[in-house]
Parts: sequence; C-alpha cells; structure tokens
Amino acid sequence: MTSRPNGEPLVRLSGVNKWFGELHVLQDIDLSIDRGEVVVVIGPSGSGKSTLCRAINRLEPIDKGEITIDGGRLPEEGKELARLRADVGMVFQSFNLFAHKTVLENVALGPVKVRKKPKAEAEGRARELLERVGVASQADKYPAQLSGGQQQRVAIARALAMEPKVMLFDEPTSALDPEMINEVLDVMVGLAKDGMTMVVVTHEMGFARRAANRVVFMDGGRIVETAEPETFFTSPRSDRAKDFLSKILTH
Amino acid sequence: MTSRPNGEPLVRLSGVNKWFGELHVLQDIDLSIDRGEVVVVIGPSGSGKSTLCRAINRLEPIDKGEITIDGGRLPEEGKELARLRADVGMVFQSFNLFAHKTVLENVALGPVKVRKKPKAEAEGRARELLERVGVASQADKYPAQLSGGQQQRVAIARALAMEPKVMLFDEPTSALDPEMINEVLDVMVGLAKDGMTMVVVTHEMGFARRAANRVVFMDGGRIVETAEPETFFTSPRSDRAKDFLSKILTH
Amino acid sequence: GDDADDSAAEPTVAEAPEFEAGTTMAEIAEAGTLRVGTKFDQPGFGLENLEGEVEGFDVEVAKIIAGALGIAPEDIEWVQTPSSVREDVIEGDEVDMVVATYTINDKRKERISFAGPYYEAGQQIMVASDNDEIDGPDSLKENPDAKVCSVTGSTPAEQIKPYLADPGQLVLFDEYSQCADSLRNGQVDAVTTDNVILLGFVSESDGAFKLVGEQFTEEPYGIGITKGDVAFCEFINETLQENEDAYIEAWESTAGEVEGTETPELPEPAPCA
Amino acid sequence: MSPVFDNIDLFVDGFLTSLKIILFALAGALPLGVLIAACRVSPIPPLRAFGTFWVTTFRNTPLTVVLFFCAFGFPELGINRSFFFFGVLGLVLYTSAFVCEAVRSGINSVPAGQAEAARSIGLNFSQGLRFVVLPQALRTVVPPLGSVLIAMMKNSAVVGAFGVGGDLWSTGASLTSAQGYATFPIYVGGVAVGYLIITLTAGALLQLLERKVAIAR
Amino acid sequence: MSQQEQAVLYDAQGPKARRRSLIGTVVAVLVLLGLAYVVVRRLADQDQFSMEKWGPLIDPGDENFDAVWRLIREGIVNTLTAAALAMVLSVVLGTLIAVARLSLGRVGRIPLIGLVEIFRGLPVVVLVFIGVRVLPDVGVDLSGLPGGQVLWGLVIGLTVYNMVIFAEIVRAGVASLPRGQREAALANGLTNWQTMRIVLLPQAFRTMLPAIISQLIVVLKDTSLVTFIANYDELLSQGESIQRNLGNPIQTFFVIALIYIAMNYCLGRLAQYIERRQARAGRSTAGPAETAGLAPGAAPVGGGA
Ligand SMILES: Nc1ncnc2c1ncn2[C@@H]1O[C@H](COP(=O)(O)OP(=O)(O)OP(=O)(O)O)[C@@H](O)[C@H]1O
Ligand SMILES: Nc1ncnc2c1ncn2[C@@H]1O[C@H](COP(=O)(O)OP(=O)(O)OP(=O)(O)O)[C@@H](O)[C@H]1O
Ligand SMILES: [Mg+2]
Ligand SMILES: [Mg+2]
Repeated sequence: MTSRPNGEPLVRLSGVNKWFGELHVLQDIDLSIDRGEVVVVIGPSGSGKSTLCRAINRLEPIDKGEITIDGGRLPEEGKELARLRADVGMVFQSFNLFAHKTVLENVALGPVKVRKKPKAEAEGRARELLERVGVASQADKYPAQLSGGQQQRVAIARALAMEPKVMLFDEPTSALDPEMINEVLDVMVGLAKDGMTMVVVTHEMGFARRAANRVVFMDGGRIVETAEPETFFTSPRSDRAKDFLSKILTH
Repeated sequence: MTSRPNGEPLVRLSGVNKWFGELHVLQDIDLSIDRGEVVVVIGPSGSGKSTLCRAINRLEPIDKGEITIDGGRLPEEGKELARLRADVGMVFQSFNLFAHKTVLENVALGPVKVRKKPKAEAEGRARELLERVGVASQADKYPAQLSGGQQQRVAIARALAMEPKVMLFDEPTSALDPEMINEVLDVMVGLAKDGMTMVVVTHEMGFARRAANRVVFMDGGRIVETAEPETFFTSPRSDRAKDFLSKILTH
Repeated sequence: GDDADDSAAEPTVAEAPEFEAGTTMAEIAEAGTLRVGTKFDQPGFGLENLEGEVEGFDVEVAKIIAGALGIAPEDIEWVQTPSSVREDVIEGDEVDMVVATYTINDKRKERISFAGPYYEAGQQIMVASDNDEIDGPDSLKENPDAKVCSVTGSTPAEQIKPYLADPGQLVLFDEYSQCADSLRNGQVDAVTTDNVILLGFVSESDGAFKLVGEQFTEEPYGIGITKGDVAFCEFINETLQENEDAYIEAWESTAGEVEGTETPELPEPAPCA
Repeated sequence: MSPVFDNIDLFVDGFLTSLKIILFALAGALPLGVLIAACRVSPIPPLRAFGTFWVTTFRNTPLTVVLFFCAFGFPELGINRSFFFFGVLGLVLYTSAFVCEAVRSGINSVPAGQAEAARSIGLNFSQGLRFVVLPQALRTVVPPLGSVLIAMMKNSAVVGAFGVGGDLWSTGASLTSAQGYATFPIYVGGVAVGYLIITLTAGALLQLLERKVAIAR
Repeated sequence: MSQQEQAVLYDAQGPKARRRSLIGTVVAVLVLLGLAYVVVRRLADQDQFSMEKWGPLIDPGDENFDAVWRLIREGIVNTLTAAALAMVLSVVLGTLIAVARLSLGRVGRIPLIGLVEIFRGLPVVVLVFIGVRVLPDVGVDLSGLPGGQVLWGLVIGLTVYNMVIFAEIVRAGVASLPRGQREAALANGLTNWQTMRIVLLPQAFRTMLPAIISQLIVVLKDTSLVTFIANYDELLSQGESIQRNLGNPIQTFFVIALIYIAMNYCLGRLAQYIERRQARAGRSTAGPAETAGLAPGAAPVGGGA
C-alpha cells in the first residue's frame, strides 16, 4: 500500500485554521502522520475532532493553512478531489451505508463507478472484504437489516474496497451497543496490524492502548497534547487532559 | 417511602411470559425485589431487559404470569393503571423529557395533573428536586438546551417528583457522551444510598459494584443468573454470562 | 351603463295599495321591501356599478312592478342571480321574483312560473368586424375550426349546439364579458347569445365587433316567480300593461341607448298557470 | 338517481374530458416541478431566486387567478392557443410549485451523511446524485408528491370553467342550470362520484407505488 | 438554512466551481431579464400599460380610485372572514377527528376512515357547491345565520374538505413524535386523554405547523372558488365586478393576485417566524430523522385549488 518509499509523512497538516462563522473550530493545527502510523484523536465534545478528521478529505474546506497527502496538496474541487477522496477511506459514526443498496452493492459501488473495475471483479473483491470483516453471510441484505456492529464493519469494508492510502475513523463505535463495540474494534486492530495508516477519533482506550502509535488530545480547537498511549493515559501532562481523563475513567 | 412494614417483596414477577408475534421475549420470569433493594439487570442486546423493565409498569402488557407491586396485582387499564404508574418512576435511555415544556414544568407536571397538588407547591418541590440532582440553575430552560447528562438528571427529578415506591431505569446512561455518564450515575448512587428501591438496566459495572444488591443476567428472554455484583463480575457461573462479560470487558 | 344622471325617471310609487289578504302582493306590501333577483354583470340589463348600484332594463322593469306594490326603488333588495341559480333562489324563497334576462321555456316551468313575457329577444351571433367568413349560425358548420363562445349553463349555449360541426367548437365561460375579451384577442371567432346582450358589447367595442345573420331563436324574457302563484303572475302582467309609458322610458334610458336597437313593443302576456 | 342515468353518456364524456385534462397536466407538471426544484437547490443564486419567486407566486395565488391569466393574459402576449391548452397550462404552472416543494423536501430528507459517504468514496457530484441521493429521495417524495398530484386531479374541476367545458364539473353545471335538473342527484350522485372514481383509484395506485418504493429498505 | 440544504447535494465550492457559478449567474440573469423584456414589450404593444387601464387602481386622483379600493377592501374583509371561519372550524373538527381516530379501536375507526377518504377525494369546488347550493335544495336552511346562506355554505364546503386534511396532518404529527414522549407521560401517571391533551397534541401542532400553515393558505385561496357558484363579495368577485365596469381585467386581476400573494406570503412568513423562534428555543421535539418521512415544510397532505 505504501507506494513511495521516501521518508515524507503521508498526511501533513500545517497551520490549519477553520471557522464556523464566529466559532474558531480549528486553531493552528500542525500534525504529521507517517505511513503505517495509527493516531488516535481524543478530546471533549465540540473540541474539533470531527472537523479535523473531515478536513483531511476536504468534506470540510479549511480557511487557512495547508494539508498535504502523500506529498500532494489537497485539491480544491473537481476530478482531482474525487480521485483523492477515493484514496482516503472514511468511516463515520453513523455508518452512512447507502440505505437503498445491499451490503454487497455498497462495497462494490466505488470500485465499479470510480475505479471502473468490471462488476464481477469488484463483487468478488467485495465478498473477500466482507469475509475479512466477518459479515460475508450478510452480503445480500439491506443495511437496515443488520445490527449496528455489522453495519459499521460493512462501512469499513466499503472504505477498504477503494484500497485507500489512509483511513479516517470518526467515532466509529460510539453509536454501537457495548457488545458490538469489540467486533468493530477487532477489525480495526487487525487493520492496524496489517500496516494501514489510520486516524481514529475515539474514546475507546482499549483500542488506543492496543493499536495506536500516538494519542493526540484536542480541546477548544487546539492540539493540547501528543503522547504515546500508555504515557497519555497514565500520566497526562496538561491539566485539561487530566481533567478530561478523570471524567471518563472513574466509573 | 415504605408504607407497609411487612416482609412481602415490593415488586414480584411470577411466571411472566411475553411474545412479540413469534418472538418469545420473556420466558417464565420469576423475580422478587424487596423494599430498598437495588437490582441491576444486564445482558446482551435483545435479551429482553427493556421489555422486563417496561412490563413492570405495564408499558408492555404481558401475556402470561403475574406481576404484583406492593402486594397488589397490576391493573390492566384505566384510572387504576394510571395511579399505579404514578407510583412507579421510570427513567428512559433517551430521557423523553417533554420537549415543549421547561425543565421546571416537566418536573411539576405530574404532581399537578396527577396528584392534584397546587401549582405553587408542586413547583417549590420541583425546584428542591432539581437542586438535589444538580440542575437547579437550568429550571427555566427547554430540554433541548441542556446537555444529555443534564436532561437525564431532570428526567430522574421528574420521576422522583411523583414520590414513587420503586424506580425503573432503562439504560439511563447509554445515550450519553462519556464525560456525562458519571454525573448521572452519581445521582443514581445517591438515590440508592437513600434507600430507594431500584431496577436498573445498565452495562455500567462501576455502578453495579458501588450500588447494587443483586445483578440479574438475562439472555434470550430468560433470567440466566442472579448473583451479588462482585461475584458476578469476577466469577460468573453460566457460560453465557462468561461469554458476555468477556465481550464487554476486554477493551 | 355609463352615466348615472340620464337614467330613467323615477317610476311612480303607488300610495298604500290594497291587496287581498294572503296573496303574495299583500305579503310584499306588508313587508315593505321587494327582493328581486337580477344579474349584476349584464350591461344594459343588470349591471352593478362601482358604487354598488344596479342599472339596466331588467332593473327598471322591476322598479315598475315594485312601484305598483307601493315599494320605492330604494326599498328594493337586489340579489345577484347569475343564470345558473335562478330557479334555486325562487324555490328557496330567497327572492320574490327574478328579472334577469330569463328566457321562458317548458323545462324551467317545471320548477317555477313566469309572468310576462316583457321582452322578445332572440339569439344572434357577434363576430369581429373584419370577419367575412361567418355570417350566421349556419356558417359554423362550414368552418369547423371556428370557435363560438357562450356562458356555461345558459340556453344560448344549448341552442347553438345543433349548428355546430363538432362540440369542441363551443367555448364556455362564466360570463359574457369573458367571451367578448376572447373575441377581442382572437381566441374565439364568434360569440352567441341574445341579441340585446351582444348589442351592448358591439356598442362598447368602438367598431371592433358586429352582429351577423338573423335572430335564429325566440327568447321571450319572463319574470320568474314561485311556481303556481297565478295571482302574482296576473298582477305583474296587468301592472306592465298599465305602465307602457314607463316601460318604454325604461328601455330608452338603458338598453335603448345602444345604437342599433329598436324600442320594443310590450308583448302580449302569456296566460298565467 | 335517474337524472344521472338519463344523462349517463354526458357523464361518461365529462369523465373522459376530466381524465384528459388530468393526464396532460400530469405530463406537464411533473417535469416542470422537478426543473423548478433543480433551480431551487442549484448553486447559482439567480436560479435559486427564480425558483423561490416561482414557488411563492404560484403557491400563494388562487388557481382561479392563475387560470385567468393563462386564458386572458397569454393572448395579450400574442400567444394564441386553445383554451384547453391554456387551462392545462394554468393547472401545470400552479401544480408545478407544489411538485417542486415535494421534490425539494424529498431531497432534503436524504441525510447529509449519505451524500458525504458518496463523496468520500470518490463519487463525483452527478454520480452521487444519480446513485445515492435521488434513488433515496424518491422514497420520501412519493407520498407528498402523490397528495400533490391527487390535489391536482381535484383542481381540474376549476379548469372547466375557463373555456374548456365538457368536463365533469361543467356537465353538472349545464345539466342543472340549462336543463333544470335538481342539484342534489346531479352533483352528489354524478359529479362527486365521477371525481371519487378518479381520486380513489389514483390513491390506490399511489399506495401500491409507495409500497413498491418502500420495499427496497 | 439554504447553507444547510445545499450541504446535502453540493460539495463546498472551490475556485473553479465559484467561477462557473458566477458565469451561470450572469447567464441566468441575462436570460431572465430578456424574458421579462419580451413580456413587457408585448404588453406595451397591446396598450396594457395605459393610464386609462391602470389609473383607477393606482392613481388616487382618478375618479374611480376610491370606489375601486372600497370594493377591494370589502373583498379582503369578506375573504378573511370566510377563511378565518373555515380555518377555525376545520382545525377544531380536524383535531377531534384525529383524536378519535387515534383513540378508537380498529373497528370504530373504519367509518372515520371512510369519511376522511370520501371528503379528501372530492374537489373543493364541488364541496363548496354542495354547501352553497345543494344544502338549501335538500332543506338545510342556513340563511338565518349571521352573514347569510352563501357565507356559511362556503364555510361548510371549505370546512368539510379541510377538516379531514387537518385530521391527517394532526395524526401524522402525533405519529411523528418519538414514541418515548407518550410513554414518558404514561409512566408519569397521566391518563391516555391527559397524555394526548397535555403532551402529544401541543407538540404535534408544533411539528406540523408548516403543513398546517400551508393548508391554511389553501383555505384562504379556496374562498375564491365561490365566484363560480354564488354571489359572495370576496376579493376575486370584487375584482370581477371592478373589471366589468372598467374594462381592465388584466390590470385588475394583477392587483388582486398581488393582494392574495401578499396575504398568503405574510401567513407563510408568520409560520417561518414561529418555527424559527421555536428552533432557537430548542423546543422542537424530533430531528428530521425521527419524523417519519415528514421533513419540515413538507408539501401539504391535501392541497385544494
Ligand atoms: N456545520 C457546522 N456549522 C456550524 N458549527 C459547526 C458545524 N459543525 C461543527 N460545528 C461546531 O464546531 C465545533 C467543533 O465540532 P466537532 O464536530 O468537530 O467537535 P467534536 O470534537 O467532533 O465533538 P463530538 O465529540 O461531539 O463529536 C462544535 O462547537 C460544533 O458545534
Ligand atoms: N414493539 C416490539 N415489537 C416487536 N418486537 C419487539 C418490540 N420491542 C422489542 N422487540 C423485540 O424483543 C426482543 C427484546 O427486546 P428488548 O428491547 O427487551 O431487549 P433489550 O435486552 O432491552 O435490548 P437492548 O440492549 O438492545 O435495549 C428483541 O428481539 C426486540 O427486537
Ligand atoms: Mg464529532
Ligand atoms: Mg433495551
């Protein structure tokens, strides 16, 4: 998956700023993510985690600063942007599977329409991916007939089908029942082990500990702290991180 | 709150069965809950926890068996049913505050309309309760203006305002952001300490350990295991409980 | 109806006339008001002006009858009765009589009775002045593309049907003024209804319209009253006979102002039944 | 109800004429409404403004007034067509505003996440629209669009009064006022029944369609 | 709002897209202006802009100006009277039908459903005709009521048509509320009827306000149908009367149309204002996802002429 063997980071944000009207949601964000690296983004609600994640494939345009992927600047529109997005997989909190298409069609749609693969080939590959995420038996059902955990795994397969260079996850497990969280996290851990570059917004410390190379803590639109997972959870440096962790950890 | 000082259980389910069409969601449920007891119900999704909880105040009618509260059989309809429901507080996963009424009105509505208390008295009492759950300052806002944790605490105050004999909680924290879960659990632990009889469907082991007298594990519509919290979490007897715990505990 | 000042002289109002008890006349005289259904949209016969007063030949005829009942013009209550409601308002006792370019025919006599006739109209055809192709009802069959306009539910609309090559030639509106507008902008080729109504439009058109062909029907206008009220019918007929001068003046101050009209003679009344 | 059976051929003709008005109006109002909806959601401000103007005008003007301007206004612009054409046109213009709103609300009812997901796998605008947004919008559009179209069928009654004639409504008018039949049997037994046949059939078809588009979920 | 709407369909614009939409803007403006020019030109050729035709409507010095506007004012008052009566009656009766339909059993509901289907299936103009003309024919006498037979016939026709539509709107509104609202009320000890009255109906009205208002607009417009049926001096009939005397139908109906648009536009804005105020207070219950297919501002369930 890593095509260019240079030392440059795969994703680089420098001086990124974004406003929603008055609200300054991203403030001077600098962040580099290397090939094969798994970065977990954590922080209180409204701190800008989702916006950061969405900015990387320009679902949200930024107002200042620069984002490069694989050395190239993020295109602003048109064919180039579509092509870039095909290279960046995205998994949403609410799955966003295409409700009117079967699971198999969901996964095969991108390869057929964007990558122009023959339908049979795309479906074959789609079945392999569904197998890999453990929902092969559901291929012909509609999303609404699946449990949340199954839907999210299909969403991951859909993103993988495009053979992306990097995958973005925006709270992929927070809409799930507790028993289903692990089936999704397991798939993600598997991906990480296989060397996928990943940016994951999540509160699941288990995942961060097992799979992340780095934890990025955001608050109020800024990156407040960056650390190894173990260090971050046991001895966070900033007060804000301490406060946040104390809230989510006690129970 | 305990008016009759006899030794009979406050809530008793015996031989309770319920079907949704073909689906047998409650199968021969026997369960007694004493005054002041706190029972946590736990189990996989679809195991019938919510249905059990809702059957106790007849939001779901049952098909077979008997439920008694404070020695009396659950009335089937009409005024008596409404009166009984007033004695059983219920807190929902999705808060279900009345969206068109302020927080104060939400809490005072039942006492005024059901208990026929004078408005001023009901509102005075409502303010006390809002104080107790820590949201007194929000009294005049509308529910949508509050965070999830605040809404859920208002919902608890609303239930308390009816001076119920027993309170039912159906996953009260699972719709909340992680930072807000504790503020709700703290209120619930407080209630338990004050001697309220409670049935709580939850996956929060912290709460179960701190406040529950008993844990009831359900699967496939049956009560599979009943135990003290510590025993249950450290050494569950049944395989299904072991399996379930392994799923929700690893991450 | 342009100017209000040169309209008819006030008709004579009988002072406290005597009527046999129980008759319609006695009831009306007792009530002190006469409820008259007429058109509000028929230039020359019954048209409501911007001030809310109605003007026209029908209106004046009604005033003559009111006068004989001892009722002054200002005590008449005018009720708008478009063609389609005339029987209904009589049957529903919403009016005492209807004077509204109301053609006497047998079908209508099943529901109401007529006094009169007080005027003999006849159906004719109006076209644009530069139209040479249509010179009477019979040319409609020869020009199957020609459209002829009339009003929904009116007798002229029924009576033109035999002259048509195709029912699609007939265009129906709510009002004759809409037919005249459509003739002006070329949407229809002819308008048909009673000659007197058409004359009103011809005179307003500054030479844009003309009448062609002979009257091809007889349209005796009657006064609609409750079915079987013979006494009232006879009273109306007598009143008109006795007031021929007022009748002629009524014509001349209203419909008679239109160029090309002839002052009619009061027709012989039909027997009341 | 013998007045109805006596004139059953007139009623059948009226029924067919009404049906004809409805079918032509349907064929016009649907595409026009979709076009206006496209204007309303387009990224080009004057087109959006035009769409809004269109909807505001035709939604807030009585159909009678719209029909008046079609029958008497267009000829003033030098456009001479049959009154049937103008009548149907009036109904089309009027209905298009409602069709537009139904379609637009259907598009808006597709969760934003669907379009975002389409974008994030690299589909371009027209692909996202064709493969993801429109097929789903269709589902939510069908019920309100159906009501709009059934309302249009009922509104066709008003068209008859503008020079068209011969439809159900005008048949009732000419039987009662020119031929002197009593109103009750003609309107309740004839005209109303005719319209009910049309609208209830349309309603039943609509439910079938609704079930059909809903089934894919 | 428009920002939000577009977000569904369109990506954020880049520089090229912005340029393209600028070009589109210019072209669209030119085309629209050209069209407007042709229309104005042709009307001018037909002498439709003469002061003779417009004067009575817009020139206070014209001899007919006062009379014309007196008629129009009367027309507005009469239109609003009939519309207001029909609105109140149909909302009240519609709510009763909705509540009955929601609380009756499966069997008890059937006659109500039949009623709803029949009245919804008929053109308003037919129902108004029945109200104004057929009712007196079959012996229902309304002429004793203040305002007279025609007004009440019209109001009855409009009410019968619209009450079933309001019933459907209210029912859909109640159905669109999250199930939890009803359950929470019951769990709090309220009876079924209290739940309906205190918790469900007020919220249903709020969620369905856009639909209710667009139906109210329909009611207001439909008062004009009475012109085909009987004499009631509402706005459109007054317009007819004016143009009959002045011979300026295009001009008169243009003004009449503007008045209708203005009245209805105000009604629509009122709805938007209320809606926005509620949204700001955060009082709306359900997100669009939860309201079963009924996006806010959804097209009317019924829709008259
Ligand atoms: N489209 C938008 N328009 C206006 N404000 C927005 C928009 N999207 C997000 N915001 C605001 O920007 C801020 C950051 O939002 P973001 O969704 O990135 O936070 P987050 O860290 O992902 O929070 P959460 O944990 O709740 O998902 C919040 O205050 C949010 O209200
Ligand atoms: N109204 C209903 N109609 C039909 N089936 C229902 C209904 N409500 C619940 N069920 C089914 O009954 C079973 C038990 O549901 P219940 O909600 O009690 O489970 P639960 O243990 O609370 O699950 P969760 O953790 O997902 O809330 C499930 O299979 C569910 O799909
Ligand atoms: Mg987020
Ligand atoms: Mg549950």
